[in-house]
Amino acid sequence: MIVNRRQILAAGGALATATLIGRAHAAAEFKMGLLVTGSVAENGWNRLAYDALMTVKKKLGAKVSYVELQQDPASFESAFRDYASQGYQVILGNGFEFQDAAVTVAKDYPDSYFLISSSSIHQGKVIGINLDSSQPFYLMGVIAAKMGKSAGLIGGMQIPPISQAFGGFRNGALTTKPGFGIGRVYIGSFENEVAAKEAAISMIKQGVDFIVPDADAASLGVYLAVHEAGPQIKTFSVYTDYSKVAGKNILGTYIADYGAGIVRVVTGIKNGTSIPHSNVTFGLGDPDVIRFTYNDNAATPVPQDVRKYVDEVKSKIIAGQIKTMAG
Amino acid sequence: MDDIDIRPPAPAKLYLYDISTSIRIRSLQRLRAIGFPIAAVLVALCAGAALLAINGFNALDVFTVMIGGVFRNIHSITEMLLIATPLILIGVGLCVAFRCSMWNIGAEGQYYAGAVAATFFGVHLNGLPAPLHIVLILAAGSIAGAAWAAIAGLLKIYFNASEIVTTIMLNYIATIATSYLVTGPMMEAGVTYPQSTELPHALRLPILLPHTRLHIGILIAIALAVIVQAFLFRSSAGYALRVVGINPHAARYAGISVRRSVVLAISISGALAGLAGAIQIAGVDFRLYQNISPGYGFTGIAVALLAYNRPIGAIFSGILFAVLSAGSVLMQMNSQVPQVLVFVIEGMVILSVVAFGALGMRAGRSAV
Amino acid sequence: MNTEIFLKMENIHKRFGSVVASAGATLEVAENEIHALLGENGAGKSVLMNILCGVLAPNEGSIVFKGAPLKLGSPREAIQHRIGMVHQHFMLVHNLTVAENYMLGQGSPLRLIRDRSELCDRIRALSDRYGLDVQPDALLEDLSVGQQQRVEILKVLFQGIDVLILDEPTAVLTHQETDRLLLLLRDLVADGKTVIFISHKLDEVMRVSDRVSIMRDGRVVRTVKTAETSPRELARLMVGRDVLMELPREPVECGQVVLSVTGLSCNNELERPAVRDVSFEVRQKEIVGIAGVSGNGQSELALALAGLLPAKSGSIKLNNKEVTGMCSTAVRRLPLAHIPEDRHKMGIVLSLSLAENVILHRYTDPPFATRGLLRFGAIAAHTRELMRQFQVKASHEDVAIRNLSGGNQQKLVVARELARNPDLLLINQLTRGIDIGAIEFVMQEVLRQKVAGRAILLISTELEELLAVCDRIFVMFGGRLVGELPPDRGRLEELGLLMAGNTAEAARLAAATG
Amino acid sequence: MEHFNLLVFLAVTLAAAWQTATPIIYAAVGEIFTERAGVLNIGIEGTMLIGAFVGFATTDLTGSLALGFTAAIAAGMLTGLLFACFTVTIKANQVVVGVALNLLGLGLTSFLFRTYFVHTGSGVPNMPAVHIPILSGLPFFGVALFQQNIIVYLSLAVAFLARFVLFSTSFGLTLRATGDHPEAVAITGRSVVLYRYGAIMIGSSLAALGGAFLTLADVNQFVEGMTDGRGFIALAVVVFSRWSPVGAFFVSLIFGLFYALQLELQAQPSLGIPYQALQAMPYILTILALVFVHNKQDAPRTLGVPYNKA
Repeated sequence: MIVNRRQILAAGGALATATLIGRAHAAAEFKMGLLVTGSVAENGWNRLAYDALMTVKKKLGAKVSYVELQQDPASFESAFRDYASQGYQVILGNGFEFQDAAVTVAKDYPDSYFLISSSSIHQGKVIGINLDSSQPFYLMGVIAAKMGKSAGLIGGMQIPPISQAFGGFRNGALTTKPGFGIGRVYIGSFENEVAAKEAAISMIKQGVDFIVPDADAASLGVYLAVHEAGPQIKTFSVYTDYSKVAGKNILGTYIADYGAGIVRVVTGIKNGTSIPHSNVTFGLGDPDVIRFTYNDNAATPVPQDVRKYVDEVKSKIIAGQIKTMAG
Repeated sequence: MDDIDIRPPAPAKLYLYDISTSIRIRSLQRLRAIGFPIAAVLVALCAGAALLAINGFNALDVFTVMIGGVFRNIHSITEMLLIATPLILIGVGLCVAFRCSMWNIGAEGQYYAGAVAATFFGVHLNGLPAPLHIVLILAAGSIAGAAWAAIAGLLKIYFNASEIVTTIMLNYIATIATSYLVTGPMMEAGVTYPQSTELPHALRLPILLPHTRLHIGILIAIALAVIVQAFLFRSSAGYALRVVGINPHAARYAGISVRRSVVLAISISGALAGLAGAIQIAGVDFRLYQNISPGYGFTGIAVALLAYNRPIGAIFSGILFAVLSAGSVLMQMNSQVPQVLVFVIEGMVILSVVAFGALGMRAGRSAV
Repeated sequence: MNTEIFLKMENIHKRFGSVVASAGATLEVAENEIHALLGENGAGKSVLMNILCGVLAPNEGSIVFKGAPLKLGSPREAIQHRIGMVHQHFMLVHNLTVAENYMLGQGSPLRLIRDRSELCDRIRALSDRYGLDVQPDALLEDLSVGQQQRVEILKVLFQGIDVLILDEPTAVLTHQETDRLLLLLRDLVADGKTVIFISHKLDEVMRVSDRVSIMRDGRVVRTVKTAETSPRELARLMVGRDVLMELPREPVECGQVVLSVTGLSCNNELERPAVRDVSFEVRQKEIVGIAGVSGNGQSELALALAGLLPAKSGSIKLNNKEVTGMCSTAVRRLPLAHIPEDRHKMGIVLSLSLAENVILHRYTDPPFATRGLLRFGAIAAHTRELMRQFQVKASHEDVAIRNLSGGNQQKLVVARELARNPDLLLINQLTRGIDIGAIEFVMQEVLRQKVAGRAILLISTELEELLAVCDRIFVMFGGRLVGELPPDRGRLEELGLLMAGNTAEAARLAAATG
Repeated sequence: MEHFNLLVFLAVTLAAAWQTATPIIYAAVGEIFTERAGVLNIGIEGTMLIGAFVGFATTDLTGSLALGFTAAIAAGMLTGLLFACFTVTIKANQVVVGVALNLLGLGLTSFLFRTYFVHTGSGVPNMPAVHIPILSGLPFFGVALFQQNIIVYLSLAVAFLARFVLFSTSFGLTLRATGDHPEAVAITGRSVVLYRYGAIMIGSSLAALGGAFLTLADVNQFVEGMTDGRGFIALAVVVFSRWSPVGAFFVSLIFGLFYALQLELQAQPSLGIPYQALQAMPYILTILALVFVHNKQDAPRTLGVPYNKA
């Protein structure tokens, strides 16, 4: 169902003018702001952050607001400042590029917390929040190396979350089977599923039997290609459940619930109970945020011995004995 | 724009000149210089308001938040001026290109080129005294922008390749190249973020107002607007550019090298766009990212056109668009109106500017 | 002629904004005659005829045709009433074939244009009937101007018209082509058509028309039977006074050679040969004319001399100094002045002011510019001085030059070019598109310059202009100088033959008369 | 085995090329109509975006692809009407109006998308592939070339239909004459203004259809600025094809081929070329196309020049 901004506007149209001109409100109201570059209407990282914001609104009853900024680092600082000056306690900047501006603004607004997605920063109340996809991707790499001939990775663009995830995959696979072949393509877009499909097909032609995408909406093209190629080609469902598209090919599913993680952090801040004392990284040790499950309906499900091995690896990762991003 | 239109004059005998017609011509010109831009902006704002109203927003509230927010305190005004700086610089440059009938749609790419060069020289060069180093950074940015623009100019004169298409393609190439540089050769060492190393503190542009980010870039922009205005209308070289823009045949006859003027004009506009990029790096961003422009190069077109290609006018139109742009963030923050509304208003401004230009031209013709 | 009125345009007014083009013109044309419409540029001939063929709508006035009032909303309606016009600028599409041009706008837009053999046959038949030699399959851009005109005339005839209007049809033709056209007009009348024929050339009007209407200032001042008038009378009616195209000329001794051209060849913009092996000299106190129909290399010759077009071979010497390969700025400093062919295209910048136009070549020279900056005071003073000397009528030197009449614009161009006391004055089309007063003024100025010691090269398509001022006339055809004649009206026919490229015939004629 | 792989490679690449080229083909063929009538519309990029958005929104609301495409074409016509109003009636500079149209297209579609689609995101049903009987069973090329969706097939038909209309009908004859010598058209009683309006609206609606292809038959999602310069590439295609619709079809295919190839090349890890270099290929190719084909003679004579009646 379409929900448009009119509802949101109705909530605080005239009020907005008042808050803008007036000083920060009393701390009675808990407010959280979100800054993204681009649009939250598109599927992808911004949508993930937006959904997290909405979860905070629902679960904590917070007043929320967000701004879809242009791709302009110069505008970040004043946007942070605008929220902070209006008394927002938590402001989430969705992307590492927000960290410099947050650090600058944080000096002037000691009452606000600045959460930065995909960042490992920690400076006072500027806290990086990272979804460590390299951990589940490490597991996928292990499985691929155990079960397959060679693997192909299809990424949207070369940005930290994706290159980290791919690094995890590579480490997992190469630790398990040194010399395991891994190809990689960046299609240069998060929505061009035609390119993703095309890239997958050309990899399959080259004899690759494990293909894993990390390209937001464009990933669908990969699952379509894998499905059409037949059950001998294997893949994993990443971030979203694609088993409807390629149920026979998907050996496992990695689901990330960023909202749950954010709610956990924000709740801690709001109640003053658990304020992060370092940057936050969600990994396999946070099952409410990152989940990796097997698909038993696959044409060739992951055999029990492999699962057992994977479980060992997983506990080592959680225990910190394996660094998935090393190298 | 009106200068580009060449029409045969009407027959002779009915032009009876006297003082009053002369005054009429002049007052008409004045009307066009100030009245038309204001009218154009009003029309565009009305269109924006209509769009808001249709989609269920309270246009008056939205605009109040927007304007009121921008001018709520010194700090917010300086933030607006920060946006105005690149817009004025790019707009002023485009005045030169457009006056010479070069349709440079590539200021965006030239801005990137300038930013890349500035970052490169800011990060990789050591041992220079800071003031000199800053000057060098800005010069490098200007030269890079000029060179990037000159590609289109040279392709135009040697291969008759439409500068409209080539400059747009160069925009894409510049952004893709920047993306390559910050993920590859220019990426900050030891970090996984696609961004360059930060510029040393000493190389930051001097701040004008303490406790704000307002740096001397705005003064550079205004000074350059005045200088370029003088260049266009008071120098021999500027005269030559304008003649080429209005009538290349006459320029050739006058011994003006059309090819040189064309390349010069687009290079000047590129240099100013590149300078804008360099100033942004040295004054605000301090490092290079994959995306560093919210479309300054395209808004700059609207800035120049609204100024009717007069550099001094670009100061005012640049500030106007900066107000819209700065206000749009507050607009979304408080009313959840998508910020991209600004693009709609920019497009409407250009349309009303050309409409008033064309209609005013006709009115002018029949009045004289 | 019968008593019923065939065609009458009464009290026609037409205004464009505040410009009055037709001020109550009344014209009566009889059936089956050749009616010439004579007048100077801007007299309102074309406007009146454009009203008759439906292109323009009059503000006032009425038309009666074949006894009934005629209201025309479009050229199409005029064609339906069997009135058609051959415009001065042909209404032909260059990237279509002749047949496609004839199909243009005919029938439903949804009609297919596949089968055109029947159409081609009809075109050929009609072409043969009048001996027009039109090939229906030829692509327009491949045809010469003369051929295009025949295509245009046939197109109008093809639409089945009774009244044919021709707007200055001979302006682009050679002497011989003109003869052929005039014969065609006679044939058409013999065939029952009525022809209205706009011209400002007295001799053609005298030769071919039955009656002449003379227009002046938007009105028809008189209609006379051609047989009962004389060129002198027509000329007087045309300008409202006696014109003496014979300007008073004092015999002057030529001085030393200023311009010397030997074996000059150059290509046009499309890299095709345009000037071939041209050699001539111009001396001080001498006006040398170059006659020719447009497009025979004169434009390129002028551009080459002015340093605007590179020479392929040969040499150009100015004051005994080799200038071949020099850029135009360097040539001008020698000094050479150049009044270009197309004023609006080259000579001036319409939207700039008079003052800015005056410095077109001198925008870097002191006193108009010092250290790269323009000196507006000096520029304005100089402009005002030129305006005074050359009687340029304008309120202020800051108004855009587009607001001036063609004559005043040309006067300013001439003034500008003479201001630097050139050794050589290169003129291409001195009087094109300007009024008679201005023509006389500039021509006398040219003669004064000659007496003052300048060498002058006058390139023109107007024989009258050349005959009036030149000391010698070269004829240019196909890029070559094909003959040299004295300015003798008695040898007009020879001139015409040379201009048409008929050198042998011209030589025979010269031998017979000479 | 080697040649088998090569054939599969060729077939797959060709199929991808055709699909990628499809929006460019529509935009370029449309622009040929517009330019043949003497009007330069550089606003087709924005028009494509409008088509993409309107098609997406309509299909999202109604669930009907047919309605989506119809609405996109209608929106294209409206956009064309706006452009024509400014360039033909008001006689404003065509380049400037085009620039404005691009800004408007980007701004308006993003504004509406963000306003109304903040909570959707599932996408719209995609256009199904049509298997052409017999041909789709051909080895290698059957799957690649004859199992595309109908809009892809139609792009070939549109190119040939455009050629037929332009060169074999009286309408096309007049349209071409309008770009070459508008006065000659006016004198025959046909309205130059009407023809230019028509040509612009045909061009804009085809561009919008090309845009709608992106959302409805390619990606099944709307993404801001998703045309990514395809409208501008179409402008270069028009020059390269010498204003011939069938030529534009094949030139667009070349561009599509480059899109497809750059992905193929990236998948070869041994090459070691930064992927951005490959991504820039289509844009570099566009510039090269303009450098190598600089034919002024073939351009309509009055391209970009407003028509002044009488």
